[in-house]
Amino acid sequence: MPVNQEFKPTIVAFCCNWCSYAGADLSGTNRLQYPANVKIIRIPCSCRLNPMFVLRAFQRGADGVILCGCHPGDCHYTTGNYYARRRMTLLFSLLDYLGIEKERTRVEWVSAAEGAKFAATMNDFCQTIYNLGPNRRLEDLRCKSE
Amino acid sequence: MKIWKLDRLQDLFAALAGERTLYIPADVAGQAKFTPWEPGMEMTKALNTNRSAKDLFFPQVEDLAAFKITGRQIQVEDNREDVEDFVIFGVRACDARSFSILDKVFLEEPADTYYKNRRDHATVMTLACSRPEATCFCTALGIDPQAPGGDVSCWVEGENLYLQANTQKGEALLEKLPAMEEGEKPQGDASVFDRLPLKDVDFSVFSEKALLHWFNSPVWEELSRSCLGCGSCTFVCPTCQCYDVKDFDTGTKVKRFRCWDSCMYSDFTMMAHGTNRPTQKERFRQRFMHKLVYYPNNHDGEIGCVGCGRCLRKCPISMNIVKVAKALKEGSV
Amino acid sequence: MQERVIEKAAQLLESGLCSRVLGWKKGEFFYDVTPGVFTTAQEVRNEMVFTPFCGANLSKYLIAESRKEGKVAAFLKPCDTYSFVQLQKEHRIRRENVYAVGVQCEGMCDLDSLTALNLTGITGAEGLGENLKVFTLYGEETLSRKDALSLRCNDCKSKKLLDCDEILGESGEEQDSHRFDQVEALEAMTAEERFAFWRRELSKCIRCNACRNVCPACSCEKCVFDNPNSGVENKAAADPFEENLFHIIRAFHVAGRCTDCGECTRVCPQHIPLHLLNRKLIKDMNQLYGTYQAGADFETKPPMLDFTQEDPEPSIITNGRDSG
Amino acid sequence: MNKEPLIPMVAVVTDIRTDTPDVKTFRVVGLDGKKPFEHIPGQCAMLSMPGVGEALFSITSSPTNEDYLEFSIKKCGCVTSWLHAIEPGQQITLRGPYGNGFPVDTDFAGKDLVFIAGGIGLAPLRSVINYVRHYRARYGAVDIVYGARSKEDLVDYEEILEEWCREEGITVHLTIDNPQPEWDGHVGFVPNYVKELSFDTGKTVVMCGPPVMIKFTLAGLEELGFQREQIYTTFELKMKCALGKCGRCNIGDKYVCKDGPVFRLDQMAVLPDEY
Repeated sequence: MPVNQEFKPTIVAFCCNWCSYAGADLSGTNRLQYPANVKIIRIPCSCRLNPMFVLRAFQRGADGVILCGCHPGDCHYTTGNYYARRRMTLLFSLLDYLGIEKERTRVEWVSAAEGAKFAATMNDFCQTIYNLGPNRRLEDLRCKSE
Repeated sequence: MKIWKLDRLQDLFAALAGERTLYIPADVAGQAKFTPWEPGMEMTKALNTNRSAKDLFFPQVEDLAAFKITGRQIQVEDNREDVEDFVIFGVRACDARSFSILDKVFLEEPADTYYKNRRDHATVMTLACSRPEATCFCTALGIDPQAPGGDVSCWVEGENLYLQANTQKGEALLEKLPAMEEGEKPQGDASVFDRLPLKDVDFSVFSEKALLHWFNSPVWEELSRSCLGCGSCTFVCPTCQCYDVKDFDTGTKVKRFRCWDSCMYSDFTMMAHGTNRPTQKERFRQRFMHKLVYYPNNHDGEIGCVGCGRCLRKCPISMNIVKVAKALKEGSV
Repeated sequence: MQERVIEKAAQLLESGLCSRVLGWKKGEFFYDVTPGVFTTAQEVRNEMVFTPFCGANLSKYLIAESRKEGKVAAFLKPCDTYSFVQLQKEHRIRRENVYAVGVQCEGMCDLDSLTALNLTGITGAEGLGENLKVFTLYGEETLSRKDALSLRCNDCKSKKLLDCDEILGESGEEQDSHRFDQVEALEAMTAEERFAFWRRELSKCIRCNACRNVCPACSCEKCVFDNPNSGVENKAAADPFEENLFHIIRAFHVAGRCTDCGECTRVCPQHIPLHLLNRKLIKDMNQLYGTYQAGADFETKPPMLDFTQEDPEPSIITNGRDSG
Repeated sequence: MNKEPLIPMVAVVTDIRTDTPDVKTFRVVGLDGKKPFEHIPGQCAMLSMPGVGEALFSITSSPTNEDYLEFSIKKCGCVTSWLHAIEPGQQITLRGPYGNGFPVDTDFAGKDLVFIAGGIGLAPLRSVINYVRHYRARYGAVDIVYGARSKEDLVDYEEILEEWCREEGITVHLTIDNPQPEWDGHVGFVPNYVKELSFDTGKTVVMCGPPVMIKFTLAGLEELGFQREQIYTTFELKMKCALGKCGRCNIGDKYVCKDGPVFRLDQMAVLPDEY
């Protein structure tokens, strides 16, 4: 990336259909601002997030990946987010172990009513990633050229 | 024959690396590997590199072309360029023979230009063996490890490195080096090669009987039974040359690349309607039939193996071409 | 022990209790032992061995062998029995078709561990007990078996023989191993250092898939990496990303099912310490969700198929363990 | 630098004809609107859509057609499904021709020919049949036995009825696997039909179809007294390079892409039954 061009981090947010996806909607209707470079991907439940999806997002140019799901105890399918919690904890730990900046990954529980929390979370995460700089350690060079 | 003092080997490397990239077998991350030489880089103590020298001509992955797709239109980008001249130092006789085996596949018309490009720009400096491994059996395949061939042959004897050009390319290379003393190499002790445990493996039998005799041998079932279907043997083999062609969509264009493939893999011959080699037995058989029968049938009886012994050391379950050759011979009696 | 193994195998075949024996078959040299299936006592007496080089874990072969006609006798070392139990837990082995003979193990050696002792031209070895006499093209040397142990056997986690129909020798106890030391050493490094370490190691990967194909936990009928529609490369280390992806996903897929048998590292032709990935996950799961050993029993629920409401949040990782 | 055989040229699909529910015929020309290359009947070409895949198809059109190449393609895998979804005007990539082709000007010359095809197996034979029709005087009597699962699955049905059936010296024998209300022709499998037709054993046979059809038809022909030397067939296996280098389409020591795809059956006798 040329130096004179300001770094605009690409954020991929995987959002559960039953909570944070609606939370994102709500933050929109309430005209709360969060950066446009947050790309939201709707998933049916936070536990649908295959670790492969996280890695794919980084491969395809994400600088940060965040998973938003229902608060523990509130899963539409009763227990999905508990499994997601364990999986993401382990995945993030493994990524950290491989030397990939742990700040690039995050899980937040955001309900459908928490439009403000959604916007705040995204703003905060974007700032974190902005401070970290572009993803270099988990990039696919073939996708970066030209 | 020219003489270079071994204690000044780094100077030789510096001179060779002066105008081109020089690859030497060096230890990288605990593995002997052909590596671009940098000042101070030492040769490995290992007899041979972990992977074979074919990597330098036929890398595991290489881009073939790119395609830009706009709507229904396709634009082909041919990004081939002449590679720069390079020298490989320290190729053993087995790997040097493997180049000629690969040549017969890749340079046969229509020649593979990616491979040819690298072959054309490479000068191969071989190094004679004096301390073979017990897994070496190049002599059983008619290779003389003490006359390793290539563009320049080298020998280590006492405190000297002896160099002899075998081709015009080799002569041109030596001419560019600082002036060297001329002399004759003293006769080394070659008796260790007579003690090699696998020196008598018989590869001549395979030309004596028909293809179907070997193909239908009852021993394949048993030999292949514990095969894991991984590709270690294929990927460390200096003569395995099968490849796959794949596309990768980068988001802006499609890159077509080729990568090593292994006939041991279940998807090797998989088509939409199925595969003609459905079990590991057929895949296993294909690999060894190719080396022992098919390749020789198509190339004047030359066996598609150079006896480097890498598969003997690397197979997770220690099944290898020596065991196969012996079992086939015994199974046919 | 070798004599007892051979005698037992021959006896099982002769008595008709089993129609096949899964064991180790001798090779050209002392050290190139191949897993093999024997059907006659004569074959067993001629070709079967149990030497310090029988490292291969035989339990994965039971997936296919236990589905065949008749009963198969399998000789299993302690670490093999962990895989054996784990595979049963996953309903991959038909237990009723297996006669498991546990064989106590003194630790296994391999060619790499001998090479690491600067031995070259190894033509053979002798010795089934504490000492190993190694013959090379350039002389012979006697060494202690302990010094020539495979990497993984230095960190032996258990000498227990689980779920066997019969035991040769005695079942042992869990060992006080130091298997997480290296993981801890890596954890103590900075992210930059860890990144450099893993790049150096994983960049050696040639995607031969030996680690996957040998792994008893990788027993899927069709691996995700062999699915052309998954969009992942199954044989080309086309980019550093692909190398990372493969090993991260593989470690993740076997999380909670990996018994830490160490086969992945043993078979890697490029000597990548793959067990360090699996051990990291085992260590994490032990710390976060309670100690669990895959394959140790039939009852305990694997951590990745379980949860508690009090599980720590992922922020324990991303914010650091202290602040989380 | 020399031309690299693995790098394809760009071509355009100008016309798509739906032959059967799962077979379409694609007309392909170069970017200049002309026929991309010359070929021999029985030869193949590599068609590809970058990002989808590359696959080998036999050229269905006759070399005597000077304007374009045609490929009859059955929908069965990744590339073929993509092809079935495109519309005229779509560009694809193309390289070839590959393989040996049928010995139309040597072994076939002056002979009575029997073509036996099953299903999409007509595709490679259509090229030969139309070549033979074009140079009618060079060949003897022509018999065409063609079978498919149903009437709807007969590829090029119109062409067969309108042109082949009406031509002098050509006898067409159609058959379908199961009876159908609007079908008054022969019903039954190809191998049995061939036996029923009991051809003169002096004829040369050219065969293409599913492996099981080949196997049984061959047995039937041998029963009738045909020699393997009189029978030709064409194969297809998984290919990546089509140049004899990628190493996967071999039957024994012969590469289908380079030494085939056309084989005389006596040549197959010394090769493994691995196809």
